[in-house]
Amino acid sequence: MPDEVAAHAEQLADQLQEMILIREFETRVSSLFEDNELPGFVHLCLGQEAVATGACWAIDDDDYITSTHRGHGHSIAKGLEPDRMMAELFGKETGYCGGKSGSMHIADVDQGMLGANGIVGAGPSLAAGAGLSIEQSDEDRVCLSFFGEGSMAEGVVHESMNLAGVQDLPVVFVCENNQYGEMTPAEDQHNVDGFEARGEVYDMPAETVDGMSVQDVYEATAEAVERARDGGGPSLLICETYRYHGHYEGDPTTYRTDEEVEQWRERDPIDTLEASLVEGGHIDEDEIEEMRAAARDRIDEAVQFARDSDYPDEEAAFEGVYTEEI
Amino acid sequence: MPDEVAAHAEQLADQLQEMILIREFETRVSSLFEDNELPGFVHLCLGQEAVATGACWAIDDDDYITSTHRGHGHSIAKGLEPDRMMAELFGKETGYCGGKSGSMHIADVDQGMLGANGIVGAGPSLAAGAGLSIEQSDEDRVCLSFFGEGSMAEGVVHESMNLAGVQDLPVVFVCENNQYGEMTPAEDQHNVDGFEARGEVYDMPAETVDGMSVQDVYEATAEAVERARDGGGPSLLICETYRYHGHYEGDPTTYRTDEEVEQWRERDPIDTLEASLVEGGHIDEDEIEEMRAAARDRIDEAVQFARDSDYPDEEAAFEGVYTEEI
Amino acid sequence: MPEKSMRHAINDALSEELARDDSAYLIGEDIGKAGGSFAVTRGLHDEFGGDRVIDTPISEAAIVGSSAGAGLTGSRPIAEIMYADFMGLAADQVMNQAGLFKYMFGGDVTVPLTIRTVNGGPGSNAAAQHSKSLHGLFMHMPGVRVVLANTAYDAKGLLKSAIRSDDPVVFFEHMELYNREGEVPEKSYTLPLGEAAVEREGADVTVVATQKMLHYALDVASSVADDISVEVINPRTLKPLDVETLVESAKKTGRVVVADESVIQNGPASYIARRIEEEAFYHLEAPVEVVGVDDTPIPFSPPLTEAVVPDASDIETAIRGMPRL
Amino acid sequence: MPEKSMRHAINDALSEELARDDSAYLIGEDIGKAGGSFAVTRGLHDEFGGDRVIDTPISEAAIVGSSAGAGLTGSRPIAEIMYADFMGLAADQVMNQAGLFKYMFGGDVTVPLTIRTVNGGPGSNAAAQHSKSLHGLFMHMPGVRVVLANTAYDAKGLLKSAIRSDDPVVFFEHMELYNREGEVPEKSYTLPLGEAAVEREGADVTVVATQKMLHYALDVASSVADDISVEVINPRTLKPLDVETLVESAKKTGRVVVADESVIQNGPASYIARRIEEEAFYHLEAPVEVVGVDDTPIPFSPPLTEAVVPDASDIETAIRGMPRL
Ligand SMILES: Cc1ncc(C[n+]2csc(CCOP(=O)(O)OP(=O)(O)O)c2C)c(N)n1
Ligand SMILES: Cc1ncc(C[n+]2csc(CCOP(=O)(O)OP(=O)(O)O)c2C)c(N)n1
Ligand SMILES: [Mg+2]
Ligand SMILES: [Mg+2]
Repeated sequence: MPDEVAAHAEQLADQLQEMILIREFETRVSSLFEDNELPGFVHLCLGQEAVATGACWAIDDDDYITSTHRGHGHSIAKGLEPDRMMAELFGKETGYCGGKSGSMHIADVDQGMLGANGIVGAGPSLAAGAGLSIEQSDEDRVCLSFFGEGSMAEGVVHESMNLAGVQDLPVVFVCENNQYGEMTPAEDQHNVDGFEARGEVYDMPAETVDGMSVQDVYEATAEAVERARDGGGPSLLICETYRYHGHYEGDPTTYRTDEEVEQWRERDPIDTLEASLVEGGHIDEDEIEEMRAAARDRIDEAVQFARDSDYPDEEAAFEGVYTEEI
Repeated sequence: MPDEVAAHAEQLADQLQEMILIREFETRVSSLFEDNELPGFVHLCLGQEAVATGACWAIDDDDYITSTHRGHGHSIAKGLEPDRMMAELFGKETGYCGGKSGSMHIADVDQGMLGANGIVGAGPSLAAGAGLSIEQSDEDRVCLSFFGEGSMAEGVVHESMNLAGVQDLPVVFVCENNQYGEMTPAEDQHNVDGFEARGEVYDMPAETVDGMSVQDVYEATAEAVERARDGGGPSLLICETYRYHGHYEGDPTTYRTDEEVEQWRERDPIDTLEASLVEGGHIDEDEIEEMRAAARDRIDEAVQFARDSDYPDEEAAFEGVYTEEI
Repeated sequence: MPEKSMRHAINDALSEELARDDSAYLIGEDIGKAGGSFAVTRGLHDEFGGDRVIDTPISEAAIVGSSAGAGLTGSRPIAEIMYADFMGLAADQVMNQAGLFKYMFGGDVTVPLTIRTVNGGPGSNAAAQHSKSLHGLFMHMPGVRVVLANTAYDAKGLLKSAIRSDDPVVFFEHMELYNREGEVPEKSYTLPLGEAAVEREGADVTVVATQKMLHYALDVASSVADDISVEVINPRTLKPLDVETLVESAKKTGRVVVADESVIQNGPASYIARRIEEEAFYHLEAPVEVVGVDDTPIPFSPPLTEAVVPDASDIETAIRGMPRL
Repeated sequence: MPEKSMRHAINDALSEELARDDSAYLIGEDIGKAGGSFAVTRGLHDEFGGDRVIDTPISEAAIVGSSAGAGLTGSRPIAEIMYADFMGLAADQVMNQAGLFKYMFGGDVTVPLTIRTVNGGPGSNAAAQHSKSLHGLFMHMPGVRVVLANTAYDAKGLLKSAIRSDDPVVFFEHMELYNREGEVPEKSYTLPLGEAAVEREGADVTVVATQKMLHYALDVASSVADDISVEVINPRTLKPLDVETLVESAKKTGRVVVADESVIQNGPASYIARRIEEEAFYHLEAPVEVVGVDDTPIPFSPPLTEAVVPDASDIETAIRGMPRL
C-alpha cells in the first residue's frame, strides 16, 4: 500500500485537492441551505467524494458522464466550475442552466456532463444513448453512468444495462452504494449480495470496489474505460461508500445510528488519503492546509459570484422550450 | 427414466391427455384463423404444451396464474373450458369475457386465471400483487407467473422479481424460453446464459428446466410451489422450449430454418411422452387414439358452441367500464 | 369544527380505512418506517405493522402493477407514488392494466386500487421533474377515476371514498397544501365521488378552480367582492366530472374562469372549459377563460417559477377581463 | 403523381433521411432484420446495416431513454415504439427526459429525437391494449411536438420534417392507414410542422378530422355535397396546432365538427374544440360537436368495436345535427 501510494503520489495529491474542493463545495452548500439562501432542496455527497473523483479521473474531457440528484461531486469531477454551479443553486442567470435547473438538473453538455437527474434511474438509459452515439460516429469516447444503489431497483436501469450488454456499448456503470435509498436501507430494497451477479445477467464484468479509496475507484474505472474504448463493451462497478449527511439537507436521519456514521467516517476518503500521503512523505501538513485554503477561496469566490449575479429575466421563463417558436 | 415414468404413469397419462387437448385447441384455432373465422390475431403455443401443463399440474384450483399473449395453453391447464375460450376467440357473448377480450386477454379470475396480457412483461407484476394478497390474508396459495424469455428485458419484470425477492412473496416465475421474441432470436436480446444468474440478483432459487418434458416442468414447479407455500419465497424456472408456429398466425418465419424446427419437433413433448408411456407398457396406442378422439370431440363441441353463440348486444360495449355509472 | 392540516386529514383517512378494512394495505417508497417523504403516513407503520404498510424498492411500475394484481385477488391496495411526476414510470400499469381489467375481463371483476400521488409544488422550487400537476393525463384513460385533494375536508372525505371505490382511482394531493389547515369534522365521513362543491356563491363570474388555485380563487373572490360577485366552484373529482353543477353556475353567471395548475395544452382546465362551452354555450357572455401553465416546464429559479405558475393575480386578471361586468 | 401506400411513403422518408444524415439511425423492436412488425422498415436493414437500423430487446423505456441520451450527444435517433399503447412504458422518458432537457439545461442543447409509433387499429380487433389513439397524452407535455400521419403525402413530408426537427417529436402513424394509397410526389419534399391543410373547401360546416376520421370526413363531405357544403381540415400537427387555419374556417362556416379516434375525455378532439370555441366564439352557430370514443376501452368483438369506435356515419350525424343548416 505505501508502494502504491508512492507510485501515484502526484496524481493522488491532485485527487486529494479535488476531493477537498468537492467537500468544501458541499459543506458550504449545506450552510447556505441552512441559512435559507438557496431555493428548493439539495442532496449532498459528503463522504462519497472518492467515487466522483476516482471515476472521473479515469476519463477525458471529451468523454461523457450521467449523474443523479446527488450530483455536485460528479459535476466538479467532470470539470464544471464551482462558480457557475453555485450560481445555478442560487437560481441565477449565470448558472450553468441560467437558473432553470437548480441542484437536481445541473448539466453542461459541451463539457460532457449530461445532467444531474431528478428521476431516479434515468441516467443509465441516457448513458446507453451516449454509447450509441459514440458507436454511430466511431469515436473512442466512453460514458460513465453514476447511479445510487437504490436506483438498481428501477426497471429502466435494468433495461439500459441489458441494452448496453447486447450492443456492447462503451459505458461504465458506476453504482454508488451509499447503503440507503432515501430513509430505507439497501438491504430492504434488494439482495445487496446480488449486485455483482448483474454482471453475469448483462454479460459484463462486474466488480465491487472500495468507494472510500480514490485510488481503488480510479484503477477499477480506468480498467473498465480501457476495455470500453477497445470495444470490449460495458462494465459494472459497485462502489461501497456512505453519505455523511441525510438524504436531503434537513433529513433528521433517524434511520441510522451515530456509530454507523462514525465507523464510516473513520474510513473517510480524504482523511485516509491525507494520512497516507503524509506518512509516505509525499506531502506535508502545510501543503494540505494550502489545499484547504485554496478550496475555501475557490468556494468563497463561487458564493460571491452567485450572490452578485442577477436573477434571470422573467421572459427567460418562456424561452428554450422548443428550438423554434411554436 | 423408465422408472420415473413407471412411478408417475397415471399422472403422466392425465398430463398427456391435457397436452393433447391444448394441441388440438391450438391446431383448430390455427385453421379457424386461416379460414377467417376469427377476428383479430392469435399467438399459438404449439410445442410449448409441456410448460403449461407441467407447471399448472403443480398447483391447486384456488392458486393463481398470470399469463401472456400466448396464453391458450395456460388457460386450459388452469382449468378453463375450451368452449367458453373458443367463444371468446370468436367474440361471442358466451366467451369468458363476453367477447370483450379476445385471445390476448382471456381471464377467469374466479378460476385463478388473472389474464392473458397483451403487454409484454405485465404478468409478473400482477403475480407479485397476487403474492401480496396471499400474504395479506395469510393464505397458503401461490401464484405462477408465465412469461416469455423476451419479456425478461422489460423493466417491470425486473422490478417485480426484485419486489417478490425482498418481500419473500409466494410466486413462481415461469419463464418460457421459446428462443424468440417475435422475429428476433433470444441471443440478440439478452445474454441468454445469464438468465439463471437472476436468481442470485433477486435472492431466489433459479433453475433451467427441460420445457419439452412435462415431468421435469412438473417436478421443478412442484418443488418451487412447496417452497413458496412454506414461506420460502419466490423461485425462477427457465423452461427451454419452442414454438412450432410463427410468432402470430401468418408469420412467414423467415428468421429460422426448417432444420431448427425439425430438431425441436424431434423432442416434441407429446410424442416423446407417448412413446415412453407405450414403451413402458403403461398405455397402448388405442388409448392414445381415444385421447385424441376425445380432444377432437371436445374441441368440435367448443367450435360448435362458439359458432352457435350470439354476438354480444351493442349496449354491452359501454358497460363494465366502471363499477357504478360515471 | 377543529382545524387540521391536509397532511393530518389524509393520515386520518388512511388510518381509519386500514382499521376498517382488513384487505386494505399501504404500499410505496419510504412510507413505512420513515413515515413517508412528506410525513403523510407517519405513525401508520407503528400502528398497523410492516405487513400492512409496506416499504418497497424504488420501483414505481411494480408498485402500481402489483397493486393492480392485488386488487384483482381480493385486496384493496393503497399505493403511494411519491410525486405525480413519477407517474410516467407507472403509466402503463394504470392505463393498460388496472384501468382495463374490469372491462376486458367482461365486467365482473373489480380492481379496488387507490393510487395516492402528489401534484408538484412549483412553489417549492424543485424544478421541472418535481413540480408538475398531472391529473390531466389520467382523465384520458377509461376505467380510471381521477380525484383531487383541494381542501383538508375534501382530502379526508374523498380519499375514504376513493379507497372504498371498487374502481381504480388516482388521487392527487398537492405539495403546497399539505400544511394548509381547514375544518375537518371529528366524526368519520365520506364525500361522494362525482359531486362538485360550490365553495362560495356569486352572481357575476364563476371560477372553477382546483388545488392551490381554489384557495387563490377564494381569496380573490373576497377581495373583489365589492365590485364583482364571484361564485367559486371546487370540482373535487375530475372523472367523473360534475358537469351539471358547473353548467348550472355557468348558466347563472354567464362568465367562467377555470384555474388549474396543469399545463393548458390538452389539459384539465381546457377540458373543463370545453365541457362548459359545450353545455352552456348559449348562456355564455364570452368564451371561458383558462388560467394555467402555458406549454412550459416548471423552472427552478424563483422569479422564473413565478412567471410560469399562475397565482391569484392571474385569476383576478381573468375575472376582470370578463366582458360587460 | 404516383400513388403509394402510407407504409411505402414512410419507408421512403426513413430511407431518404438515413441517406441524407449520417447521424440519424433507427432503433426499435424487430425493425431490423425482420423489417418491422408492420413491414414499415423493410429493406432498411439491408440498405443501411445493423449499426444504423438497430434491433433492441423488448425495452420501451430504454429505447426512448437511450434515444434521448443519443440526441444530446450528436445523434438524430428515430425510435419506433411498436404500438402507441406501449408508449406508457416510455412515458417518463418523453415527459421528464427528452421533453425537458432543452429547457432544464438552459436552452442551448437540442434533443433531435423522433419517436414513430402507431395509433391502434381498433378495426383490426386487437382489443383494448393494442387499439388506442394516444396523441392526446403527449400534447400535454411541454417540449414535445406531436405530429400525425393522416395521408401518405403527409406521412412522408411530415416525417422528414419531424426527423430534421431539433426538438423531440412523437409521430403517430395509424394501423389502418398503412395500406391506404395516396398521391406522393417522386421528388423529395418536406411539409412544415404547424400548418394545417384544407383538404376540401366548403361553406356550411367545418370538419376537423385526423387519421382514419379524415378519410371518413372526406367521404361524407362528398356524399352530402348536394345538401351541405362541408369544409374538411386536416390539422396535420397537434403541437404546434395551427389554430389560425382552424379558426378561419370556423369563422367562415360557423359550424364545426371535430373527429378524432381518441377518447373524448380530456382528449385531442375536445382540446381542438375548445381552441375553436375560444377563438371563434362569437362566430359559432353552436358549440363545436366532437366525435370520438366515449370513455370506453376498445373491445374485441366486432359488433362491440363498431359500437365504440366512431365512423363515417357518426361524422355525418354530427354534421346533420348542426343548427340552421
Ligand atoms: C423515479 C423516482 N422515484 C423516486 C424518487 C424519490 N427519490 C429521490 S432520491 C431517492 C433515493 C435514491 O436512492 P439511491 O439511488 O441509492 O441514491 P442516493 O440518494 O442514495 O444517492 C428517491 C427514492 C425519484 N426522485 N425518482
Ligand atoms: C410492451 C410490449 N412491447 C412489445 C410488444 C409486441 N410483442 C408482442 S409479443 C412480443 C414478443 C414477446 O416475446 P416473448 O416474451 O419471448 O414471448 P413469446 O412471444 O416468445 O411467447 C412482442 C415484442 C408487446 N405486446 N408489448
Ligand atoms: Mg443510495
Ligand atoms: Mg419467446
